[in-house]
Amino acid sequence: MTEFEPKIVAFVCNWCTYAGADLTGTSRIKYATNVKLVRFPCTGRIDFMLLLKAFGEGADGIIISGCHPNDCHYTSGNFHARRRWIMFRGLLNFLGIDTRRIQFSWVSAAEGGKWADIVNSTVKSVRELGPYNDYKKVADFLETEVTNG
Amino acid sequence: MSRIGVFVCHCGENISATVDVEKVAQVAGEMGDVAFSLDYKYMCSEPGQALVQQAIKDHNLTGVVVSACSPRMHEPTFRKASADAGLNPYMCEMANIREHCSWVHERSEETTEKAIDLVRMMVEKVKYDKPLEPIKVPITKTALVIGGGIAGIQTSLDIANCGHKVILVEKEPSIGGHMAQLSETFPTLDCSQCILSPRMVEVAQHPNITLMTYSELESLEGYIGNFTAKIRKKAKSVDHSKCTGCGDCWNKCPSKKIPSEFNAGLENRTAIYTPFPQAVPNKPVIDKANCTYYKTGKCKICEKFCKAGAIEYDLEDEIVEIPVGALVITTGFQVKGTDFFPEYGYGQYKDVITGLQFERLASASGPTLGEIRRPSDGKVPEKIVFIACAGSRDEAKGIPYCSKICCMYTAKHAMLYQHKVHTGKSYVFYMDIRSGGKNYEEFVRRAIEEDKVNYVRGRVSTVYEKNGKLIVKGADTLMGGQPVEIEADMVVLATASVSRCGSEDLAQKLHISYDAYKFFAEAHPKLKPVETNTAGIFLAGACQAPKDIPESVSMASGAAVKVAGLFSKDEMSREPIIAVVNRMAPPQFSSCVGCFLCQTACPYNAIEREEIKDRNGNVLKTLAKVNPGLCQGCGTCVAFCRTKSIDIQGFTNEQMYSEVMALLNA
Amino acid sequence: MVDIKKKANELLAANAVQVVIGFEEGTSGKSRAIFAQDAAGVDKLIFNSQCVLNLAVYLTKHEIKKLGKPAIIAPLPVMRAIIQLASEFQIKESEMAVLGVSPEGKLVEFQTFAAIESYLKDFKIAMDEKEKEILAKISNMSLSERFDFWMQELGECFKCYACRAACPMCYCHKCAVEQNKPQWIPVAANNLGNLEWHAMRAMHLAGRCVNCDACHNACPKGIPLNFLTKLMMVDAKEIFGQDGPSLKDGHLLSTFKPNDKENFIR
Amino acid sequence: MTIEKYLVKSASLSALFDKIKASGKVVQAPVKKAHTVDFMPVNAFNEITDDYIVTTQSAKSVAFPRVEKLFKYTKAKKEVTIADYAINTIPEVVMWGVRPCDAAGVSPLNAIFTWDVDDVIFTTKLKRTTFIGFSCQKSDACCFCTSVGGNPGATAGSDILMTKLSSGNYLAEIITEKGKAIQVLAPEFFEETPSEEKEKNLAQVPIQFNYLEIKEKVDAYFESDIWKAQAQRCISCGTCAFVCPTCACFDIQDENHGKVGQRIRNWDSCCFSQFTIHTSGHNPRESQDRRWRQRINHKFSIMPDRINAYGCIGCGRCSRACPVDMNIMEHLIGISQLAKK
Amino acid sequence: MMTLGFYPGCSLTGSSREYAESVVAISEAIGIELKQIPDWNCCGATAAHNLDKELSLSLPARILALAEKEGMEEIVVPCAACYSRLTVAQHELNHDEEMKTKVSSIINMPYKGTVRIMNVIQMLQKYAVDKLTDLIKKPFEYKAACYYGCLLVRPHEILQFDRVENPQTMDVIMSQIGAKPLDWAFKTECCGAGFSVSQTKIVGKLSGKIVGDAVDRGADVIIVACPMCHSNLDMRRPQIETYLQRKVQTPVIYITQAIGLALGISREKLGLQRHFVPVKIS
Repeated sequence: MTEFEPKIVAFVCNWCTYAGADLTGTSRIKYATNVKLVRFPCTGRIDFMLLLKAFGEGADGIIISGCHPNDCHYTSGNFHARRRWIMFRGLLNFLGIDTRRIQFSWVSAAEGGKWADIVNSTVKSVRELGPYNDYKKVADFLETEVTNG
Repeated sequence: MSRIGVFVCHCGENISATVDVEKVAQVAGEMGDVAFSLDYKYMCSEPGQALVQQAIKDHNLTGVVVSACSPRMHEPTFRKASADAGLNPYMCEMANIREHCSWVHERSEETTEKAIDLVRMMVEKVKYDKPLEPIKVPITKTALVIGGGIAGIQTSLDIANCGHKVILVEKEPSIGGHMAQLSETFPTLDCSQCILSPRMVEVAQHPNITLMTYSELESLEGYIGNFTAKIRKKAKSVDHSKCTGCGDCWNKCPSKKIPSEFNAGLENRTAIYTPFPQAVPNKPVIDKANCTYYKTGKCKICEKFCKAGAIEYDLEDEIVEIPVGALVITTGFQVKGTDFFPEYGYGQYKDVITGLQFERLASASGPTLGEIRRPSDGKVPEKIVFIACAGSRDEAKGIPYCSKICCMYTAKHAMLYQHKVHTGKSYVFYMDIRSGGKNYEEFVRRAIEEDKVNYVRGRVSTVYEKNGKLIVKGADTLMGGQPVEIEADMVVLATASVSRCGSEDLAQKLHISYDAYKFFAEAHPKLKPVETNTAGIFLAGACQAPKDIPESVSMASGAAVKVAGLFSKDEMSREPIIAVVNRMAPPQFSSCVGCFLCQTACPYNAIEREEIKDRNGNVLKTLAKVNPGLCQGCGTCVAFCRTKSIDIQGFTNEQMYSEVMALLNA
Repeated sequence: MVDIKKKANELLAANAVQVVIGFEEGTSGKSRAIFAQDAAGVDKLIFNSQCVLNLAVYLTKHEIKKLGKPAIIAPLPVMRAIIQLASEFQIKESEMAVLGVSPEGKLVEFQTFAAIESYLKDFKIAMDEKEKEILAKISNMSLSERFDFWMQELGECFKCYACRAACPMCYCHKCAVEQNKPQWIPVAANNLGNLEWHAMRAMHLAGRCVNCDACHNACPKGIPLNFLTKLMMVDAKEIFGQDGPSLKDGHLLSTFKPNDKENFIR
Repeated sequence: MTIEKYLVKSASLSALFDKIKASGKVVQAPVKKAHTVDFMPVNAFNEITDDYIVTTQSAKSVAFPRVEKLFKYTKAKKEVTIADYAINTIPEVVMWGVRPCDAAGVSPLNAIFTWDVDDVIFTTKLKRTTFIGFSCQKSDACCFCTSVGGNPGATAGSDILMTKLSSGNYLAEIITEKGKAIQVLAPEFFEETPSEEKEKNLAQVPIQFNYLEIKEKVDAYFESDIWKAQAQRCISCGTCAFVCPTCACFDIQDENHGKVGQRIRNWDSCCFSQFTIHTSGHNPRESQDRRWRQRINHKFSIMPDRINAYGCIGCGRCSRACPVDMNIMEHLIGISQLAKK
Repeated sequence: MMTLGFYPGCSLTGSSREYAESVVAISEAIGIELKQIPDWNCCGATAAHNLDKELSLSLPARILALAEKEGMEEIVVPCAACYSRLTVAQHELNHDEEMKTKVSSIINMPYKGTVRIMNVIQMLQKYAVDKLTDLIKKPFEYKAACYYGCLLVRPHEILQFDRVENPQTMDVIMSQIGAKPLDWAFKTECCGAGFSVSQTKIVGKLSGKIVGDAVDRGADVIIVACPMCHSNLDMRRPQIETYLQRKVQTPVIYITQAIGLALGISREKLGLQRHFVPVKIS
């Protein structure tokens, strides 16, 4: 049976993690193809709703990464993001949404290796968790029709 | 309906090796709103860019997606090409299928699939791109140079000679930096003071340069062209307008036991002092930490003896606020002390000194007036051992990099010693000699052949003191690794050049990044060595990485021309990637409800309050408004706004939303 | 209630205020809002345990503002809502008079919002045993149990937005839900649409909810959606030490501390 | 057809239910849920509750659900293929336990959905639904069906109307062909007609006002301030519209996911502030009193004029569900007491 | 009476019996009973880890497993080589689960790695330091050159004991019993170790330098804590003297013997008579 290939989207900040991923490229460090990057000017720009939208569109895992605290190109974008993630992660967990599928990290422009690590380890852990069927069932827009109530 | 052109690059075979570029171009062609697609070997080449321009004209494209390398690399290139072909540059996007795809995956079906997804993502994004015009921002044509070493001096002079105002800020009482501490300089052995002092005087007298010594940067606000710098001018307790620099005060000052920073601790100085005779400005300051008056309230001898009445004990630190257009950081480096080396005695042996201390010994204005004498007993050493790579290139000590200048100054030190002590014998323990500059190798050969310096290729394992002698235990790898033991009178460590301590605090004040060793990070190691990631802030000299004087000077001139280039225009156009608050018909005027939580979140306080008034002036609503000059486009406010009333051009909500949708829906 | 009515009539008589916002008898024992503009109206004012609607929701409605300067009967939840609204620049001290009602039902007069805030210092928001027990019950469920529990509860929702309408903090005249470029929240009242709506609502109330339960009381389907905002309040208090509204110190999500604690970022 | 009356023993009620269930029809009946009583598909008789005055939500969901997929579409480069609503998959449904007021609501709702274009989905669903009504034994302060032409035992809209008699048995009135079809399933349960009077076993709902007067007063007082006074406490949520059996406003949305998507119809309410917003940002009904006036106006003036059906059947659901107790009966009484102009 | 585990190793039951005798003697004096690990085996020393990794880990693992079986929490390992082998093995097994299970199967005994391994100086620091001052009968007033050798302080990242370049722990204890420790440069220089047998001339030179420097700086006695160091500095004295071209009669004793003397324990009980260079100090 072919192995389950998780669909993972990564929300990354342009100045650090995106550049870090570039460095992973220039250093030719191989990693899994499951992860695709969406570039944001800063982690402060990442809207928390996008996490739910991603799961709603069938993502099995999400990586969110940006500059280390104090390294933010805009000085405080990552601080705001961190506080936002702390609250939203609490809410998601309370709602029963599997926060193990969301990997938060700080990756600087010089940490190409760390980026490859995070991608590979997230793909591995999400592959072990399997497809996010609970959420796919809820998000199955084509089928569910509400007839009662 | 948008008409999008997709251009897939082979990048030689960097991309086509693992991604089926023809398939990507073909599938891209079938995507909705894509009017044209092709793949080509070198998109960023002249013919490649011409292809894009031709396609824009032929198919009157409303959007361009170049799928090639990272936008951080060639986005400006293709945006300029699109602009030249008549398409608004901000309608051109790049899909990163090289660094994020072809280079990091093997050749496979999935790799091509991923490349197609990345292209689809950008095609969806381009649909929501809007034509944008750069923002015009006025420029303050004053430069702020932080650091008064040779790099700072050169930068200030170059900028000032272009006719712009320069503020040169130096932490120490005098400019000159490390170069002032040197005796002669390699490879020409011309005396450091002789070539430096005229430049220092030129800086002091230059009409366009305002010199602020004994001062530090307190804080920096604003952005390229419109910075506001607050400088803390530390209280000198001496009124330099009255002081004539006669020196009575420091001759009479009773507290003489303060190790002189300038002489690297080999000599003491008084509480009221000028660091060295050729100091610019050549007027003293009072070191409050060690002055008896400031500690106990008694003494005041300097005031008594000052004929000009220039001593003013209760002068306060002064904070000066200056608008500046650009900054050049030239804060330099420092060397490790001998206490950093347990194997060489933890710094307890007086005659184990650093290269900088040797410079002071060799310097005519130094504590021994140029004679090489042992700090312990003042005798002229008969035998000196120089140890190269002390701390540098040493993983265990956390300094894996090469400090670049020690090979050269060690050869110079050995040569100077041989010139001054003809009967002396000098040894240099080295791993490799790195003398890559102009006339550098010849200089080292001269030291070895003419001045008979014994170069021993090997490491020194330990140095210990025995009956007044320093026993140096090493090995000579060219003689079969045979142990070598030398009874030396003095040992000079060519200690590692490291970043200034506290450089990360300055970096955080400037919002520039720094590397793992706290040297300031250049924007691009090869292509932008003098710029930082923060527009308007440039680097020169050893604060970016260890380097010698010629490199520091050329880097300084490089930074100066960057600043001059910025100041050559009256106003600067800035990327229009900034936030905008939406506007609507009355009575709502905007979906913004004026909660102003975004105002507190904005790191650049770029969000102001705008009062909407009716005809007879009473305020109907107070809404948020973005100052296009201040906004740097970080987008924190956008993700934060509950009513989604504020959006970043180029990274709008619709675009980010459509990108995520495109990625997850094949 | 007598002293409150006397004060209300005084204010109306002196034209210090033009309307008194309070509670009156409703259908079959329920209480409802009344906008008394004369002595007859004031006479209908009542205050009992049934008065759970948060009257502060009316302070931001332009229809009510047109009635002139209001005096508002303010039990604790309304006071807290007033402080939060003031800190978000939606209401001003000069625009209203606040007739506080202490937990014992006594009239407490406030001249300034700061006075209200200091009065609230000794009535910190706290959840009673039953609320804590329910919150614990949900939290102790396993991940999938919690997910099923919420899918079941939120499945009842038919997006009448009564929770949004009743909440004093939801004063935005064009809510993000009504955004369609992009369509952040699906309009459909199916599982996905409800989950995303209630998640966003809870997130938008992080650090702003004053725990007045108006949202739960307004929900025609009785969904325990107030426990989403209660969780946010508990997290805000435990992790960031923010308990209750305040005029000066910044809002939970618009400020930060460099050493905010977390254990999940690599 | 003329109404045929039978007696159904209370004991045989559950058997009748099983017979209907056995015939393969989907049966929806009032079920006691955590916080509400609502129509849910049921499999066994014991799931059904009779401890309710009216269900929280009306029975309109059977034909006009809160979310309905009109069609699915798939986009290719050049053309779009559409998969229409599978009309044939609409099941036969029996709405068991409908109140007479609910049943009375079906005709105005149907009038809206068929006044110019037949809404095929709605009408098909309605055709395949059989309403087995149960007369009201109890009523509360919110009920006012008698004031708008209905009564606790009205047969209008039901296919079979069961009225519980003091003996515990039920008077079953077969009203329509569809009712006949149910009776045919289990004729043995429909014995001879009882002698007892039906009216004695019905709830007493006092008449509060004459709805015929309401229309002309509403038209006369269109510009008056009564609407402002009445709408002061309304906080413009959508509860009243969504629980109302005769509210039929909907909002069409296209949900797109890459190349595939669907067009869905969702409930909407005229009380939402953004209901009438124009793309320019102008909103004809800017304030809540305008919207409240529109609600009353539409049910008591526009519908009678246009489609000759009153849009309110007096079930009182909107008053019970309203978070701020906007009691519609009270307001209608207020309007009816206005002086004639 | 505190009991600690005790692992003598081959030297302390063979060529350096006096080290074991003195350790046992001073332990009794400070109220500690040393209980040998039953059926202990060789620690593998340098031979094992040059030959086979699994062997070099299994031998120490068996010793530690036996100690665990006996319920010992702490064991004293006077010989520097054994101390180094045991500690390194425990460290590696704690960081490599796979190897840990493999080794447990090789020695077919459960191995947890919970035992705390102490060298003599660590034992003295923990249990003796506070009692020493008042137990001293006759202060050991001599100028002492404390020689640490190599395995006692290296590899530092694993042993985490004292400073690698300029260790001080023996000096501190010696000054506590009245001695005047010298600051000299050969504390951790190599004594020639294994060459003692195969290349005795080299040991003569290396150990010669060590002894020479100590004597030049006026040392009355050289203090060691490792049987290998002792044998090279003491037994190979003739080769040292030929290297130094002069007679050198400065005695070499174990730190435990010096402490024993200070506590007034008899010279025979401390095994002082077993040294090659006669110990003339009392």
